[in-house]
Amino acid sequence: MRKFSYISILMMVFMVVASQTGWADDAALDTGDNSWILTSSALVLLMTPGLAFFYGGMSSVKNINNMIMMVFLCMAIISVQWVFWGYTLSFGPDCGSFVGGLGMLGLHGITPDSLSGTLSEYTFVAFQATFAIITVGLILGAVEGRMRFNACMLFIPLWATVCYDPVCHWVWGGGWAGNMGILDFAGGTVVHINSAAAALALCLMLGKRKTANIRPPANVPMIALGAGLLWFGWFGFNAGSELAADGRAAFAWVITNTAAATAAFTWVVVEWMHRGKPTLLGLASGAVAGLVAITPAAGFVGPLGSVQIGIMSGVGCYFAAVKMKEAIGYDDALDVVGVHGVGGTIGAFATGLYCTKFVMGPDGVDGLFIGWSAEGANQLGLQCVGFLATWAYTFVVTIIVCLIVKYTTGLRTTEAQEDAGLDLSLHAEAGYHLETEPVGTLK
Amino acid sequence: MRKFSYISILMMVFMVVASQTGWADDAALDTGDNSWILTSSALVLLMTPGLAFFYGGMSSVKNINNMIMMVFLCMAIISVQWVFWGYTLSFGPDCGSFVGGLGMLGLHGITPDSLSGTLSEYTFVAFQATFAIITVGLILGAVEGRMRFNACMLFIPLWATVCYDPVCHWVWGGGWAGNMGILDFAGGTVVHINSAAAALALCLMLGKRKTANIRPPANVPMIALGAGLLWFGWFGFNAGSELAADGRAAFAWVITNTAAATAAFTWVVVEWMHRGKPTLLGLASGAVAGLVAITPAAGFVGPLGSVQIGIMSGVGCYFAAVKMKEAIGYDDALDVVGVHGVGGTIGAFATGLYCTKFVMGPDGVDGLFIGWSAEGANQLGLQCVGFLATWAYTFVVTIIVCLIVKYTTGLRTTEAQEDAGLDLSLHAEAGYHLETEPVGTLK
Amino acid sequence: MRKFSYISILMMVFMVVASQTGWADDAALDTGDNSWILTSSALVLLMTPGLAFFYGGMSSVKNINNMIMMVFLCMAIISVQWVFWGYTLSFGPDCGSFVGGLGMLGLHGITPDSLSGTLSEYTFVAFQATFAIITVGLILGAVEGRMRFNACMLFIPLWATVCYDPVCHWVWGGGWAGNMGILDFAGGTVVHINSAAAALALCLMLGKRKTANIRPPANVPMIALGAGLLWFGWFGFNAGSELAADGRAAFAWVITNTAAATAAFTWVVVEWMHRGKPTLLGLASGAVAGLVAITPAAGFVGPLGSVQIGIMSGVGCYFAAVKMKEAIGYDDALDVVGVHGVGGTIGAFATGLYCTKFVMGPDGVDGLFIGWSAEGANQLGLQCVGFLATWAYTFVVTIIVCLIVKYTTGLRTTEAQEDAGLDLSLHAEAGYHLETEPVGTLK
Amino acid sequence: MKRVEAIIRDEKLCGAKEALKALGVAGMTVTEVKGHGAQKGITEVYRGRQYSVDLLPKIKIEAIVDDNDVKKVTDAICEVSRTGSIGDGKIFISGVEDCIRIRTGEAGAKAI
Amino acid sequence: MKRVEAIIRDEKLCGAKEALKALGVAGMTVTEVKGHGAQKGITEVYRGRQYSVDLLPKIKIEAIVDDNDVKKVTDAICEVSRTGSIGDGKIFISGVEDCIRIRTGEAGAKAI
Amino acid sequence: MKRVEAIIRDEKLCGAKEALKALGVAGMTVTEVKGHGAQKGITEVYRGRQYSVDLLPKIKIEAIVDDNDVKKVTDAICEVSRTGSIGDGKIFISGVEDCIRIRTGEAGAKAI
Ligand SMILES: Nc1ncnc2c1ncn2[C@@H]1O[C@H](COP(=O)(O)OP(=O)(O)O)[C@@H](O)[C@H]1O
Ligand SMILES: Nc1ncnc2c1ncn2[C@@H]1O[C@H](COP(=O)(O)OP(=O)(O)O)[C@@H](O)[C@H]1O
Ligand SMILES: Nc1ncnc2c1ncn2[C@@H]1O[C@H](COP(=O)(O)OP(=O)(O)O)[C@@H](O)[C@H]1O
Repeated sequence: MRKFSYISILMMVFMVVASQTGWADDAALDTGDNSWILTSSALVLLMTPGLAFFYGGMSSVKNINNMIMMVFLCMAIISVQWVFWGYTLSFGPDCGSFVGGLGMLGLHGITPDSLSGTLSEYTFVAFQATFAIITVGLILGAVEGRMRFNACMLFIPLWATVCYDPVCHWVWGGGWAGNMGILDFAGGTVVHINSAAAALALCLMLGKRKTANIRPPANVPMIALGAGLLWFGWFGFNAGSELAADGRAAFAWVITNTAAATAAFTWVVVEWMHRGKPTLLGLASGAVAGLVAITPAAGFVGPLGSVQIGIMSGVGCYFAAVKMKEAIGYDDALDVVGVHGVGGTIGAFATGLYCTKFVMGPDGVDGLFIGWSAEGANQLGLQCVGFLATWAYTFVVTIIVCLIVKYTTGLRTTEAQEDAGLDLSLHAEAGYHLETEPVGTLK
Repeated sequence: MRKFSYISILMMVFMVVASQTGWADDAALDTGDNSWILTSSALVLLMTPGLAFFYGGMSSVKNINNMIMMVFLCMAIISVQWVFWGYTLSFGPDCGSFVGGLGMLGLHGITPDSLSGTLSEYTFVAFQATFAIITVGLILGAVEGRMRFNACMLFIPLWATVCYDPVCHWVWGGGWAGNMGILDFAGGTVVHINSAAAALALCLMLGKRKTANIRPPANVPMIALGAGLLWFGWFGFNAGSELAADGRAAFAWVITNTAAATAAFTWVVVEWMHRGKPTLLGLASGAVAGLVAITPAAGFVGPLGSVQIGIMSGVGCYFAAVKMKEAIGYDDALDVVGVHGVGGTIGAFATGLYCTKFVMGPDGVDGLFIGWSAEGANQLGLQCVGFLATWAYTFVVTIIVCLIVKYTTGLRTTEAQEDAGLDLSLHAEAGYHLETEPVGTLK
Repeated sequence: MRKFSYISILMMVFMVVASQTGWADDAALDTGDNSWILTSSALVLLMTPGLAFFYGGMSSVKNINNMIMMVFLCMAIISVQWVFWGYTLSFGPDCGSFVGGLGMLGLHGITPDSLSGTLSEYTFVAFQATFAIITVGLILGAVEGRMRFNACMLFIPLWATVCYDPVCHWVWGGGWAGNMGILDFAGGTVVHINSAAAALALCLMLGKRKTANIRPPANVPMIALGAGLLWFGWFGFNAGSELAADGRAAFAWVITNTAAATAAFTWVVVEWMHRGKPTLLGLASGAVAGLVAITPAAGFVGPLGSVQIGIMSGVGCYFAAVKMKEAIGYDDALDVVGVHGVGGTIGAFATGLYCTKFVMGPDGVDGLFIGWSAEGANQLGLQCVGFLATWAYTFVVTIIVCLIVKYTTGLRTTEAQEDAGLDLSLHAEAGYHLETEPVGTLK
Repeated sequence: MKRVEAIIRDEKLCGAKEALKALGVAGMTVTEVKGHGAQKGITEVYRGRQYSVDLLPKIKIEAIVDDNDVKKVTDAICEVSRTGSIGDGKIFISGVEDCIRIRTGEAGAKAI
Repeated sequence: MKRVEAIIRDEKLCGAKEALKALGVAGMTVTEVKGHGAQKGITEVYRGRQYSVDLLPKIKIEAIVDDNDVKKVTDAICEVSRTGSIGDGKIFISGVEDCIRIRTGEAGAKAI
Repeated sequence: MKRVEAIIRDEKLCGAKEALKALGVAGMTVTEVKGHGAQKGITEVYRGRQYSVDLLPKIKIEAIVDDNDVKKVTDAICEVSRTGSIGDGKIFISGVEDCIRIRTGEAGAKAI
């Protein structure tokens, strides 16, 4: 019976390994992984309300509802667009390395049993939907107080279709960028640079606000609430992007948190030195800047890399928001370009500097500052190709989208509406009625 | 050794399948499933604070603390009621198809090792507790600004015991409704219709507010916060109701999100056409209406069905809240009947129209609009039986509960208290002190 | 072939058991467990913003940003401190039962494949980081309106290093307290008593506020928001502390919720009897008091024990906050000592009364009120040793930390700054600009 | 031209506004104020501490009216604002020398 | 000594403030008020209910000035605050008997 | 009858209120205002932009008092509100022709 027990033992080992890793049986759903990504999807979905409060708190009190509503509108529109054609354009069978085919229109052919790796394919659909939603939401920080609401309703699905879906396909859906080996763990390029390029185009097309309509933030604690929810949700964003509940997901969790914290601290210190006072808005902005910058790198760089990325983004985004905007002269109201554009670009670039086989495994790449090798330099080049292509493509296409919107619904509100505030003029709804006596009559 | 290897291979296949699906070993806890439902329980628990802000933001500023506090009070009371006798009344051994027996009073006999499917039974206890809590909370939107706080303290446990626990048993605990085959995936009947029927009875018993005490919402961004937390938590509600982290849970996630988004968008459009302005309150209300309507259907209908349910609930709840209330003339302050009653009924009905074997598997039912068969018509009939019975039972029993409360603590506050606002008159606590100078003295 | 099939069946059984429990293969990551603890880590991280709002809402409106910012600052500083040296001081190889060694400075040697039980070690790093963050945050409720911001920046990392890390090591990292058998499931001693002892020392060193600067809470709904997020996150805190998604985690979930609810209800009732009015601030405070008290006990006591702990903490913390503070005469602005110190001590003590083998299994202990045995009395003694040592150690060491800070940056702001409010004087940033007209000029 | 300045209860604003409109006094300016008089304040409670608010929210209505409208205006306000319990408020009358309508630059009585 | 009390549109505050400073009138006190006049109110909408706000937010600027500064002050305010449409607001002028600077205790014209 | 109108620092309200009560002047009306005078404003900072607030929060206390109470009232307010640095505020005194107590309809001095 020697042989028999020998085989038995081998089998036992195999079984246990197989059942734990799913290696022998790739096509099975892992409830642990699926559980984590379902959770992550909910976390990322919550980032959109978080963003609405982050932006809403920074708005003037007379535009606060409008700002929150525009961001919430992305949830309402993109959730449906994604199901109908967004998912298939992003993740459908590849067409020329540029966009997905239409094979999964309306989620056609995906059953509750369909798998995507160890996940249900519907989990993947859900998780990716939340990324599409927030990317569009991010753009709208640039337009505070002057964009028509019907323009917004047209812009959102149009832009998602011609910018988000293709760029997502390039990087994650089987398109050229992913195939070339450009690294973007959780969306530095797809989400942040993409939205910032659009924000730049959109705010140039909209023009500047009147100085009198530029106001201090209505509600700083609300900004903190937004930042808190964003930080919380970002664990789904970054650690969820591993698409499994494994060690690398946990690694990405820690890396994300470290970079956010470092950048928050850095922003506070830089602001203190530059303006003499540290502010809560600064702390919150720094945290978001750090989260943005670590997004493309979260599953590729080590703890020390993440601290350095945190510092770079804290300093870089501070000066981009405070100095660059003024110097160049566009009116990006809530600094989408400064925080998401610059932060995303720093992150995409720094991924090429700090990515490491320690995290990526033997098939990975050691970045320039890790390996000081040609491989690293090459990766850095790839990273630049990735973000330059996205900046250029999205900027140009967004200009076209804006022109279409302009000649359909019109882009900008009237001056009277802007002076009165968009809450009352567009929505007939004031943000607050905190006075105890009624000043009007309800009918 | 042929035979041997043949058997070995069979065994190997069996093992892997068994360990992945739990089929061979039904009685084992699946950490992935358990993880997802523990998470879902936390998500659903968060919906109650979310609801408190959704309702609180809509209240008059002089009742804002009172409204938030009543909803939080449900967490404080029902969490304990559930452990002592709620769980056993709902899920204890069946008594006459109507209510659970008292075998598990105080969670008697449930050990940390007890299982419920692939979950720990405590996970199931936790998950279901959060449903009981929010159902009672939902009712209280109808009573803004005029219910005594001690009445509230009596009403909450009483109503949960005589309405929530039995109806929950009917549908999910082994009672007549579940046995008949009435479909309610996540609580359209148990939660939404149940609470709306109670809200109708309660607001009729309380009577109307003085017109002067009907005020515009104190804090619209707070409404958006509530809606955001509700949307987020609802993934636990609906996708968690699968009680596993499988493909159907993921499916329910996507279906839920789609319906919420569609209804939010629909409400905005309808409001725009009807009143000339789209509002943030409208967007938030629409999202909640869609979430309500998809609740009974989330694990039974396909994506297209969910879009249609979203549209139906967006339109239906809008006119219920805006027109029906006025036409009939009850004073349901924050539209519990309009949104949860009408939305829940639309959802329960539409489940009979759109449920499909595509999602439910071969043992399921094709709804009337899917199969155009007797089976579908029959299911539609069952659905109507389900919601009609709940409306009737709960309405009548709530009237009795109200009478008991009325003759114990009294139901309604005095006119002076209502004019002064319940925050100051009942709680000696103003919602906000945002002025910088002190107007009083602290002792 | 008898023998063969006999062995086969044994093997099959073994396999299934093994693959489900991980018993045969201790060293494997369980995706379900890992998923739950990744989620829990995010939940606990969210508690820190939750705490910021809980404290911020209670502050005077002129210090609201400062309060929120100090708490957020803990996320920014401790996240980095933890990665660099906090984790290794807490969980590194034991040095004299007192503190961890420096072997894992900068997370040295921990790879994405490292395991900690069935979790990735990075999951454990993440989870524990969130505990360190909130512990420091808790302290800062005592210092409202009078602590220099640079003092805060120095105090936070210093205190974490000399108080949090050692005490954490004592209890959970292999130090003397854990070795002696002192029970602290989720941090009653490590988190709550620790922070409260520090708060007492710090507020004694800072001195009292001027009476004119003691103001009613700026924003009661924001307190409720904080309490809601804390309650939600606490499921990660307590049920996550099981470090697995098993039945005991679910048990801890239910126990936690029950205690929170009981204490919230108790506080409301006590306040009603004592002051004539039940308040939302009271309900929120009671919930937090209950959550604090159940923290050390969540995985050790049964449902009835949790109800009793809830009642004890509701009554105890109410009188500690309302009466004891005044009687002794320290100015602990937001009642860190009253709620966390007294609540944590009640919980640590009561763990020795109510812990039970029913939950802990045969290797556990029956507390004094459960077994009425020497074993229970002994455990109660151990519990007292644990919390007395922590109170004493942390109080003394915090005094020293305060002295260091005092002679470096200074501890207390000037009287002029306190009168003007720290938001404007330290941060040049008002919490709210809710008026519609601009009162200044933006440059 | 006289300034009629009425300090009334919060909840009486709507009534007073309608009463003035009914008299043809369209122009008025309303301010949220806090008042202290014979009326006892209220007590709020926060974590067991009592906060005695002795400045209660009131509404100040200012209307600049013609000298011979004063009587009917004050009468109307008194009537709708009276509850009979302490805290009903007061009306103060003082002289105004001139009035200018910014839109047109008109001055004097016709600008009211 | 006269009190010049101007009720103007919200958004004109900055301009008016600058205009007064330019005239050397440094002292002024500003109050958020709600006003009602010839101007039609606005309508808000909440869940299909219409909320007619007929008290619109306005700004009241009070400046106590020397008798012979009145004309130039009112002119300046009129100029910067005029839009020509209804709702521009009004200026009221009334007498003030004395003025005391709390810091120094000075009274009369030099305290303004 | 005179109107004593004091514009003082935020934080002096409590003191002034107590001082007036001590004099037996129970009736007063308080308004949150924003003031501008010799006092320099403060600067807030938001994402690197400086927001210069030159209208600072102040408190206006209005008390209508008997002619012969004016002196003691102004003295009392001055005393408690003085800090000696710029921004202490001002007191304006003007005439009031009549006063009506809404609750009772009484007019004149006894209505104060
Ligand atoms: N002498 C006064 N000067 C200024 N305001 C006053 C004066 N007397 C009363 N008031 C205002 O009138 C309000 C009502 O006065 P109060 O004495 O409470 O009621 P009543 O007029 O019914 O006796 C007070 O809150 C205060 O705002
Ligand atoms: N008689 C009045 N008494 C007090 N305030 C007035 C009076 N008339 C007008 N006002 C104030 O002036 C503001 C503008 O007046 P309105 O009649 O709308 O504009 P216009 O002066 O252009 O006709 C009003 O909102 C109100 O605050
Ligand atoms: N001429 C004035 N008219 C109206 N209000 C004034 C006038 N002068 C001063 N004030 C008010 O008094 C406050 C204090 O005045 P300020 O000149 O700053 O201080 P001080 O009286 O110590 O010189 C100002 O903020 C303003 O509200």
